[in-house]
Amino acid sequence: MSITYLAAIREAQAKALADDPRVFIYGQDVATFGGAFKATKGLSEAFPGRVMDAPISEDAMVGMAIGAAIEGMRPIVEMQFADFSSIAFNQIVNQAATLYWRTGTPCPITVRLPSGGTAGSGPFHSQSMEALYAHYPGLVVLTPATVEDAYSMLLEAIALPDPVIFCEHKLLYYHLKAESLPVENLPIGEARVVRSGQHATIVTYSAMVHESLKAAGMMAEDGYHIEVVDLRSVKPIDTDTVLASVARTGRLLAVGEAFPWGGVTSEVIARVAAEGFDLLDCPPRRLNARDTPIPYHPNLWKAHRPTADTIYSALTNLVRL
Amino acid sequence: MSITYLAAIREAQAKALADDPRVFIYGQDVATFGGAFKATKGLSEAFPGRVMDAPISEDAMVGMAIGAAIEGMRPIVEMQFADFSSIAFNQIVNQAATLYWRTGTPCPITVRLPSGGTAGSGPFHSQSMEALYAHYPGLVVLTPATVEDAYSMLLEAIALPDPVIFCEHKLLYYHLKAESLPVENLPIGEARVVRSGQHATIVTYSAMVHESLKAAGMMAEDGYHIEVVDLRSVKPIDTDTVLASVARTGRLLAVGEAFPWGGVTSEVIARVAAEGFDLLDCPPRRLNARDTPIPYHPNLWKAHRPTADTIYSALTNLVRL
Amino acid sequence: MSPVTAEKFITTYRWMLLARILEDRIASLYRAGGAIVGGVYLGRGQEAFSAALGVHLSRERGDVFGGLIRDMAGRLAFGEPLLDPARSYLGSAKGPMRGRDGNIHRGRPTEGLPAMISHLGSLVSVVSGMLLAKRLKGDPPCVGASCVGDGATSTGAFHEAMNTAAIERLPLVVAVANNQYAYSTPTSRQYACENLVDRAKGYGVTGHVVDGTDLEACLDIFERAVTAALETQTPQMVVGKLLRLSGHGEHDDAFYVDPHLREESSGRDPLTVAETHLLEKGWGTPSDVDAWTADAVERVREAMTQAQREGGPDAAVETWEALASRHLVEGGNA
Amino acid sequence: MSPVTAEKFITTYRWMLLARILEDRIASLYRAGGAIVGGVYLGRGQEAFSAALGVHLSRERGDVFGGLIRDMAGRLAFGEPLLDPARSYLGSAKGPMRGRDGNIHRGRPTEGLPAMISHLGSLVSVVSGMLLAKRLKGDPPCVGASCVGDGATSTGAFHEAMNTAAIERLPLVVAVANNQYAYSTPTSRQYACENLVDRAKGYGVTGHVVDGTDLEACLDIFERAVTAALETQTPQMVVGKLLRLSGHGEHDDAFYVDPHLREESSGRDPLTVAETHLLEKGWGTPSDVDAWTADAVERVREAMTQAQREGGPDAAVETWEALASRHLVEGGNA
Ligand SMILES: Cc1ncc(C[n+]2csc(CCOP(=O)(O)OP(=O)(O)O)c2C)c(N)n1
Ligand SMILES: Cc1ncc(C[n+]2csc(CCOP(=O)(O)OP(=O)(O)O)c2C)c(N)n1
Ligand SMILES: [Mg+2]
Ligand SMILES: [Mg+2]
Repeated sequence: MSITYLAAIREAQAKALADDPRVFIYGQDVATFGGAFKATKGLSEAFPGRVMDAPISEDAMVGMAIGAAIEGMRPIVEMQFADFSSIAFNQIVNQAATLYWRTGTPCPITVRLPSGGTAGSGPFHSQSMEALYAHYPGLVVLTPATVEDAYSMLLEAIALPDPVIFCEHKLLYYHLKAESLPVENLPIGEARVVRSGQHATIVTYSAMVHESLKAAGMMAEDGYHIEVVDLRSVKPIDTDTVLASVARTGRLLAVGEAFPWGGVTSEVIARVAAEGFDLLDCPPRRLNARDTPIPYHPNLWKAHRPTADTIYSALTNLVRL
Repeated sequence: MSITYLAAIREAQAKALADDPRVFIYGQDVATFGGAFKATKGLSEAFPGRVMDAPISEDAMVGMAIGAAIEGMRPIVEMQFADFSSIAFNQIVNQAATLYWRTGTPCPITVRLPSGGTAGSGPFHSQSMEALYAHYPGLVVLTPATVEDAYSMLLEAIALPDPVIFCEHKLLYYHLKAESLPVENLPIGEARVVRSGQHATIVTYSAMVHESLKAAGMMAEDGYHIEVVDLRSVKPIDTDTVLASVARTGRLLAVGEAFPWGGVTSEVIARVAAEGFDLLDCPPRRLNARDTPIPYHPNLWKAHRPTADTIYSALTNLVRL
Repeated sequence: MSPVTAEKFITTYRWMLLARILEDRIASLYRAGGAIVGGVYLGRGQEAFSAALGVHLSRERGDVFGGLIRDMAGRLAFGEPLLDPARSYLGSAKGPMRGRDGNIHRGRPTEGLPAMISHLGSLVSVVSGMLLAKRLKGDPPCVGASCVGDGATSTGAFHEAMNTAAIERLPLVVAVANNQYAYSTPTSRQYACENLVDRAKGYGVTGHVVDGTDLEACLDIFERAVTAALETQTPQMVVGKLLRLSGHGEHDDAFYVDPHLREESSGRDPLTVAETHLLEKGWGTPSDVDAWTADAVERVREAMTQAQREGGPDAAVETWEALASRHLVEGGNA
Repeated sequence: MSPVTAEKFITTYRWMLLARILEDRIASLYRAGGAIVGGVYLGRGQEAFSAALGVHLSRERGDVFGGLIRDMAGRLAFGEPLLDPARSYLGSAKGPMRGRDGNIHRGRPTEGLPAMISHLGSLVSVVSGMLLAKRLKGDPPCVGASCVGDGATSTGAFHEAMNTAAIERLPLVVAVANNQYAYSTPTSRQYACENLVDRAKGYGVTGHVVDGTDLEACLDIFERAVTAALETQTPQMVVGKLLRLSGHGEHDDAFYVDPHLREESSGRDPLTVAETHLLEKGWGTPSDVDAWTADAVERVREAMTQAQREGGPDAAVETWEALASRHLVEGGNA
């Protein structure tokens, strides 16, 4: 058996629907069609009445989910693309994220965001919006990078009593495969050291974990052992695991696919600089996408986001500092 | 003559309307009523047909402004409170911010956001949203802290060919006064050292400049000279001025009123850590609001945001490191 | 439909009276300064429309009342404890929002009283979601009400929610209080249709119009609308015309209100209209009204006194946790 | 209204033909793989409705055509250079978006062709703003068109923009192409009103309905709507019923489309309908049609060949500047 990242997301939803009658799925084209990426394929037939097509109304989709959560349900909202969650932005950050703090009523909704860039998708079908949601109090923001995490973190997200922004990376949907689904896994909130090393630490998440691992492989050929930390969750951030890694290596490169100003990478560096300053042997560095909208043409797109090559050259500079 | 921060904003708009026929103002209750804070008082009478009341439709307000900008106008959009710009979020970050890059057509709109906390205003009338807008490419994000800056930066914002998010702080509206309006001023993009010192640098912006100055005054009594840098513009950030200050003092505290995850403070620290690591004598620190919605009750509100007292104690720790 | 009974009329009138007296008290404390925390926005002029909706909803049936700024009367009629607004306005830590949020935002979401956020229009879909959940859970039929003003109908959130509720055939009663102003903005700058009820057909929902100053008419229309929502399981849109008989908030002298509007029938005070009506019908005497007033005054006095004795929230014991998952809460500053 | 003339009919028909042939070519290149950059979304089935709008707008008058996904025919009819779509789809750096954005998003905002973003509904207010600006500048009267699908009418952005345009009395023609699906979603899950034109009254704008497969009817209705917008300076909403004669995009086999819909009059191919009509009227002969087709094929071949020869954008020379104020551009990575 071999299961993709996408199939893991589907399986997690199938399991949640089967195990918990409070779970339902709401989103555009999620029923008969099975979702734009087929993440809900077959679920409307298997769970009649619990997988519902929504009109093109992201604000109302999330508002409905919040109302249902107040009544004890566990809605999963699928955005057709992460980018369209901008329409639901107000309901997410002001209604869902504040409900528990204001009223004591938990708001267990999971909003699935098909995120990140793929070639030819352009400025409005490629965004990584984790930093926006992480900035607002009251949300949990997850960025699984592996098939196993996609599965187990989605299940855990649905079970959490809080609103979760679940950023799935579209580039991983079909390409990433695992042998089987995990039975146990690290809990949400813990980062994972996916490759250990001694010369520098890369802290990253989502699809950039794979580019970073490639870059680490290239560095190994040059004799450098690079540790790679997959954050898994960007809100909260597991600062302890990050600091422990930097303590081992003394060097930090934070890598993210999002826009450069104020994203996960700056938050990671700010934390390490503040809490682990003495662990650092040289300036921490970061690598993000460029500060323009995400280009549509693959020639430009490839140069807009970090890749194994650009991470490799950043690392090469870093280990020489 | 004595002029408030609010009056400066009104005067800047009056001057822009008088000098440039392309300027008009659009927002809820801005005409007869003169705006919820009276920032447009008298302007609809002085400039008939150029100050228009909008329906409660922030998305359309910004969309209309973008269209007008395409046709060569210079619209100013007033949000009744910054917090309501969440409704216009999509038009701002996806339509206005991408227009120039995608099409080569500039998008000179100014969106005024009455920002920041005041006692008793609660979670939806107190937000500081600069980090959200700064994260997206294609926007200029300004945070004036003085009467002079409110005036001259607003005039410069209106003249810029790009979309500007103009974050005016409501707490400064009535309390902050100057003798006269400036004729010349620092250009947008340059930070200002508002107090010089040698023991530590505070990098801050907007209302927190004043809390920081108070804290610096308290430190002076303890014999410490604290330099205070007012960023003025948070996108772009004048990293050079920040680094020059840290070079003088060796210590950095970044202070902001926004939520703690991924805001201006983390961006500032990430830049200094990366570009000015060797200038730092000790870990950089930051002070933000707490990671909850902004409380309505003054007892809680006062404890939610940084104040001169909490900045003072952060500084006290910092200079001892 | 059953004609409006004396009993129902009087019950509703007394909720209106209670709301008015409470709000008058809050407004005078606000003007005096010091006691009231936050802003004050009154339901003056909207009491008949709001209370007539509130009395037709039933907490026992599982109904939901999604009140807005000017729904003091409706919230109380639906069963909100009088102490909730008293505590909110006076900043008591014992209020339903514990000082974290306040006043018009107060609510008890799990008791059918969702707590509005400021962003207008955004509660309509939340109430809809509550109704959808009840249906999915197999709860007995119930009704949800969501209140909006003329201004809120211009929001995208309102539109998306109305359309979605219509598609899902939810038993939603949307009460549009057209009080002719949104803050200072007259309806001519808010919409261009003849009557907001013209939107009902465009959503495929049933529309109703009513004189929002006339309690009897309001009771009649909301009885119809609530019954229709319950029986047909489809949304109902009720547009009431009335006039805001105050500033937008108590900081606002409403200089911009066209004085002619006060002379029109829709500019009447619904309390006066109701009082005249019940006296004319012989449903009560002037001394009954005096007694009801005295009773309301006393209840308000009690609630306000109790709330005023209670302290405000204490920042030192506040947990500062925005998540129910406590293990995922971050400190934040470093 | 003047009856539709042979000349106008033929002109429009030829734009439809050009759009169809261009899109067929793009679709076949897409299926072959390699040449097309990005996704492919076709206007197949919508050519009559789109082109009939395009021919009634005038760039000289300062009109605006805010086309969407399926408006190849209308854009071309309005005057978009054929090279623009050719270059966009083939990824030429010389396209109007220079490889930064592409395909259906292409535009020339300062030439009356605003460039849509993906977020549905959000262009309607932009076109409105262009019209408002023209009025403020004192430009001669003109018309702006904004195109949306049945699905886009569910967006809050659409609602806010319609309402605002009505308040400002803008000469806006909103063309709603009800092609009965939004991606896979049938209209029963998109709205609950009988006909989307029922919304017109709720906004206080004039509503029109038309058989979107019938070019003559479309020409007639858009002539009326554009004239009315110009003369009355108020928005016009035109709802055309038709069927999407393709998948949502070329990746989609549209298995979910109810086959009965293809049998209905609204499921007809507008090109066939128009061809039959012009032959019947004697406005052209089969050999005229062949000649027009050959001409369109040749024009498409030329444009595509030229675009294909041009290279894609070069990342090394790309400026990576998202601001027109170059001095405010930040580097970003450190
Ligand atoms: C989305 C949004 N924009 C702006 C505001 C600011 N605001 C608060 S109340 C109000 C007027 C509301 O008018 P209406 O809906 O008619 O209700 P009324 O106050 O008349 O009862 C405005 C503009 C808001 N709360 N939400
Ligand atoms: C706000 C928003 N949500 C979701 C999408 C994804 N999406 C792209 S096209 C489409 C269907 C559009 O349907 P309709 O408006 O009827 O136009 P049609 O494709 O039928 O021409 C959807 C859901 C989007 N573009 N914008
Ligand atoms: Mg009103
Ligand atoms: Mg459609």
